[in-house]
Amino acid sequence: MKREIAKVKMEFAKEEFITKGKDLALNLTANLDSIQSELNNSSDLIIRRFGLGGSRQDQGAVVFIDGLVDKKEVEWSILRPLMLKEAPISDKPEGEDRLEYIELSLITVGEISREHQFNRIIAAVLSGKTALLIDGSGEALAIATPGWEKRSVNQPDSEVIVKGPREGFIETLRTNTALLRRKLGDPGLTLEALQVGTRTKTEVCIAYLKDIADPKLIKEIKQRINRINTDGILSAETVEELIEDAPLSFFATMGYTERPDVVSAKLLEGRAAIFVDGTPVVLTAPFLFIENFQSPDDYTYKTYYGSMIRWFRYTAFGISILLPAIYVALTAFHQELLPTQLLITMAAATEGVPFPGVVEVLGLGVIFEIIREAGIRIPRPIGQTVSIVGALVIGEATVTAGLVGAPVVIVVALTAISSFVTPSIVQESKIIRLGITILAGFLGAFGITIGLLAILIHLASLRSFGVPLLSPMAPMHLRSLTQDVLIRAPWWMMFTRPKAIADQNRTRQKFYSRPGPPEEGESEENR
Amino acid sequence: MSYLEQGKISGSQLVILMVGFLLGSSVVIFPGQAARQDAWIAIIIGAVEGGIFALIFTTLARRFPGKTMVEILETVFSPYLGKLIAVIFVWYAFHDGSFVIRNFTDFFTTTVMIETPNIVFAVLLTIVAALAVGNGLEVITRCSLVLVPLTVLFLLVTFLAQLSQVEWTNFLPVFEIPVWQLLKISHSAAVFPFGETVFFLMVFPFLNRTKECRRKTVIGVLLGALLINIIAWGGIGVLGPTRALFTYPAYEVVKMFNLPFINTRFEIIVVINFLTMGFLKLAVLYYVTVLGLGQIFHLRSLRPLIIPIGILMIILSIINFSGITENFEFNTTSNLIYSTFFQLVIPLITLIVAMFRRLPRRERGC
Amino acid sequence: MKLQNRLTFSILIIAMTLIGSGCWSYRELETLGIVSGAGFDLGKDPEQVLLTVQVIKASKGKGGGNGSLGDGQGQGSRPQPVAIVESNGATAFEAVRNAVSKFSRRLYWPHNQILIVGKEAAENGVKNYLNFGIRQTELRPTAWIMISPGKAGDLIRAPGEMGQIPAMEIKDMLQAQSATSEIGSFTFYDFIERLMSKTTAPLATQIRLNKEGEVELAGTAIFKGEKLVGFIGKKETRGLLWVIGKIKSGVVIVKAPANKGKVSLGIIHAAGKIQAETKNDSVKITVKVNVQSGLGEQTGDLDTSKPEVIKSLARREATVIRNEINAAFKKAQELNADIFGFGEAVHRADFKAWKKLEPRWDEIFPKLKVKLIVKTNISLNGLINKPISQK
Amino acid sequence: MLIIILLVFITLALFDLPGLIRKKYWRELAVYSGLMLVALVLSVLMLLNVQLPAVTTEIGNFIERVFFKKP
Repeated sequence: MKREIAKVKMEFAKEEFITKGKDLALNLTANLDSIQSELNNSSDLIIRRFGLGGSRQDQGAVVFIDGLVDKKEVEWSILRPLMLKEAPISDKPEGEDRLEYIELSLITVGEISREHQFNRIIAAVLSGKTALLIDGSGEALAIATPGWEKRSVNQPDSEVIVKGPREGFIETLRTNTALLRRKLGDPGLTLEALQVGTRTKTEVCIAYLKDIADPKLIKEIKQRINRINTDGILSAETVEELIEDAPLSFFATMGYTERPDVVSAKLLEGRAAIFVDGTPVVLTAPFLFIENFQSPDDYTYKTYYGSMIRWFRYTAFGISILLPAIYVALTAFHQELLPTQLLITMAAATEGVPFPGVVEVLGLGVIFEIIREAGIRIPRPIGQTVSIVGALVIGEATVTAGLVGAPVVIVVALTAISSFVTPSIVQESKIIRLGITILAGFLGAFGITIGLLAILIHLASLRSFGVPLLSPMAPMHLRSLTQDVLIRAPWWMMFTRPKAIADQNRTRQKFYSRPGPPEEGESEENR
Repeated sequence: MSYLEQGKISGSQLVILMVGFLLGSSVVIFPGQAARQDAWIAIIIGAVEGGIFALIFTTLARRFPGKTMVEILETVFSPYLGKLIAVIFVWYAFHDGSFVIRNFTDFFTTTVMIETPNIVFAVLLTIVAALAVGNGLEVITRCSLVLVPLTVLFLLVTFLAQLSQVEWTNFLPVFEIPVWQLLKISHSAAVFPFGETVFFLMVFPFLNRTKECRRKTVIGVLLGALLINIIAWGGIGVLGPTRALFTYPAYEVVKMFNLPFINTRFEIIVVINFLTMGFLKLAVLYYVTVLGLGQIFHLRSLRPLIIPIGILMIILSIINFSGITENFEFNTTSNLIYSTFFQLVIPLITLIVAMFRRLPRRERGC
Repeated sequence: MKLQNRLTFSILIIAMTLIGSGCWSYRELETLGIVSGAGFDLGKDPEQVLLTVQVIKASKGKGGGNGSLGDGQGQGSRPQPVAIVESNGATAFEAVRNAVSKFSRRLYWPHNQILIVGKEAAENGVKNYLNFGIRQTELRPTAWIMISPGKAGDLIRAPGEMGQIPAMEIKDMLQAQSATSEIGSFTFYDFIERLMSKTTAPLATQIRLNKEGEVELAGTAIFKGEKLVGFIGKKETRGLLWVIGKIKSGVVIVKAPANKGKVSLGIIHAAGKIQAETKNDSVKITVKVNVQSGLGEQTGDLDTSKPEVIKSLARREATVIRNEINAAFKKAQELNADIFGFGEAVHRADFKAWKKLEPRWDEIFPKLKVKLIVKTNISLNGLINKPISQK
Repeated sequence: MLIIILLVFITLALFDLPGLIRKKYWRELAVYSGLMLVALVLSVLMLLNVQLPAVTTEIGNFIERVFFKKP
């Protein structure tokens, strides 16, 4: 907590309009008035004046924001001990040592701090603390009595998995970090808090494992976050866009997740996680392209099926970016590649269709996107009807009306479905698909390959916090490749962390730690 | 260490890049076709000869660690003469690049897309290569790391699929053509593609351990020879005598049969192989040209060179020949001497002069 | 930063080039006339080439396409799935181009299944029909090449029994022949390969219309160089196939000993091998045929459970095969066409001698002595090992 | 057509020139503009289909004249 305060101080040091904040006056009323004026008498600002130790004239006051604090806490642990008669305050001399006495022996709240600067009191009050001011002291107590509404921890809708933990992050930073702590008992787990957003004052927290994560990486992340100079941070994506390596690239260079288990797995691989207060999404860096195809389920399935499903995912990605282009290329340029029967069938199906194949594919793709968007935006129950109407009725009708050929509908539908197999890369795949389909419409297979080459070059040139995005394919690290890319190796074979990420501390476990029953002559201890 | 390229590549990466470079045009035009059923022997001999070239110019590279060919030339000969020779060397890279583009466009306009004007292929390929070159050596290498394994996979798959069609009698009789002619043909195989590895003299200094350039180059040449031989075996075994008819045997081979079960043709795989590998080769040559020119003129950045060189390369590729027959004619006759001059003579002379002048001296300028 | 500039910029340039130039090789499916079979004949005057092609109509029966599809036939009769196009030209290539003037669509060759050449045309030499085929990248080398004693056009016109695409049916018929191995199937490519070597005689399947007007495959057409010189029947064809090792399966019928009916042997595996050796330019050819077969059926009550009976059957089978081969060989020598590729065998064996022999091969081949070794072995005798006889 | 060529070259120039001028890379600028000029001239010549020498063929002929003593 001390460190956070220090950070807050540092943060404020950057802002000139508060740095000329004055100290507290000795007069209580004056202080309260200036607090009120500073907060423009907001209706949710509550100032409760009272007398210490049952004395008549008011010598103290608590200041807090209604809704941010737990009222019971304030009443029981602050007001009660101070106001009751038996509290021997009156015989304490006025001023700081009286306040000290209160802090030390009366207030029964865990987190408490002394402040003498005016603006700091304000900040504390605004961040859900209760300020205790007493007459005749140039200092005040900032008492943490947080008690605002929060969502309960449950499975995130975006990342549903079959086996494995069901909990997901919520909007409150502390809860999220607590979830992470519960997963990682290692004392090396470090949480560094920064505050960004000159007006939102959003708390951003970098989490990493000290002896695993690359110090340079952490330094880099901190520098980039401190470089942020915007007035408001409302979501993790904002932070991502403000600190990522290739802002203009349409490939993501940072990972995101809503699951504590995923975050802890990534931390264990030597990555760093960035929590942003007010959003359940947690960013992870550095990011590898391959992570788009890794799902937490891979690691809960047995290794064979895990590897198989991963290859299905690669295939699905291939389909989602290539299928329309391949369809166009085959039907418009390379008919000789189709089996004769299939060619005849397709010729029959597209007979008399007014538009060329490219136009059909692109148009239908656009229509599909519109339907999807509509299905998402409007309320759930209607949404499903919309998607059904769109998909079935429109699809069927266009074919029967002879506007598009049946194969095109199949192609577009298949593409759409397989593009949702890898949710984290769905945006990229859409852009790529569009571009490559157009290229294919002009130049067939040549166009497709040229497009893929251009994308490959772009990917190869991308880095995420100094790590090549295409690693471990290029530059190639066979160990990492065989552990978690080509196959999902069984846990007892994942000896090392990815070389590209955690190079200074790679060993995860003893080299050959294959489980099995004890062979005779060897006892449980020495194996 | 040149300030124009900060990238570092490892030895194994160099090998893979080199294999891609060697496969470049050979994916469709495997060398030594003139030797009919002895083509594979010609390729092996050619690879050995190319390996000898490699030994010579890697000796040169190891003598001047951290120096590209241009810098070596400028130190060995006087700056002016050195510059002159460097210009010739760079011209060779440039010319070779235009060759790649030309083969490429010819292939596409004769096989897959006849109606399309070949300038389109040239322009698009060059743009992609320019992208790679603009991103520097590391990115080219990474692309090769992804592309070469794929291509090798495709090659092996096609080869295995062909095995059912191979008629072993097509390999007989062995050593039919007289030895002298065989040697001539294998020399043509040596200068194209194996000897072309001489261009890696511009790349060696960026190895993170320059000393191992010799071993890696030899390995690369041998691997490349093996893969090209696989293509050649397919061509000989399947096509037999008719191979002499075809312009692109490797393409015809795959045309010959259907993929079992799904009964579809997949000659497009050859096209894609050629496209990717041709891209790699062009990218390397393009890069060598740009880097060399930049070092000759002591430029501070390579970016301004990329676009003009690209345009010029396309233009040269068009005015290289008036027809594809001239292309093959040149490859089989005068190229033998033309390329040998750059691949063997220049490095050898440089090495000898360097030894004579006891270069490099202790004070290492660069 | 710079990189993204470059990327976007290059994409822009690509777009410029593409849009500026338009799309050339783009051809919609429905603009193609997919050729399923083609036939070459001599035109009215022998200088002309008469091309008859069979173009597939994408019928709405297939693929559940939409309604808008006009096929000329009336609704009542089943519509013929192909259209026939005829065109003339000085060369084959020109004939193909001229077809456009008579047909709404551009002929699309890669899916051509069969290539039929009429007798007269073949006798004048087939090169100028094939040359275009191999130069033009569109025609596939795997198309089947056939020769018809009559006009090729009639065969192309002939409707298929199943109402399928006729060319497809012919192709299936051809591939089904491997059951008897009495018809050789030769691709366009095989033909060219044999044409390439100066001595080996190119071969093609013989196809004709029988009296009922049905398409039937009969034997093999033999070329000398590029000219058709004659046909051989099914028996000789099989003899030929034994030697060049193209027998997949088939049935050999032998008379049972002590005339106990016939026994038909199913071929399980057959291998033919040609060995040549030359000493002071006298050629010695040895043909080895190795056949494994099993008892298929038997008429009469021969007890097949005894090994010696099986042996005798094998011996008889060997003689049958030898006769077939000899017949083929005799025919080949009459026509003086090296259908077996003995010449190439010599070439492989020693190419120095071949240099001298090759020009004189036409004199050598007719009086060539061939040593014929046929090894047969009956390994399986079916589910029963005794004849069905009431006792 | 000529217009298009010119436009392409101008766009390409706009892509590199400003950076060079901003950084005051005069030598690079010289090399760049020299090469671009050559490229422009050549492409214009090709556009007006002037018969340019088939470079490689010429090289080949030269070599043959020197080494193989062909006329």
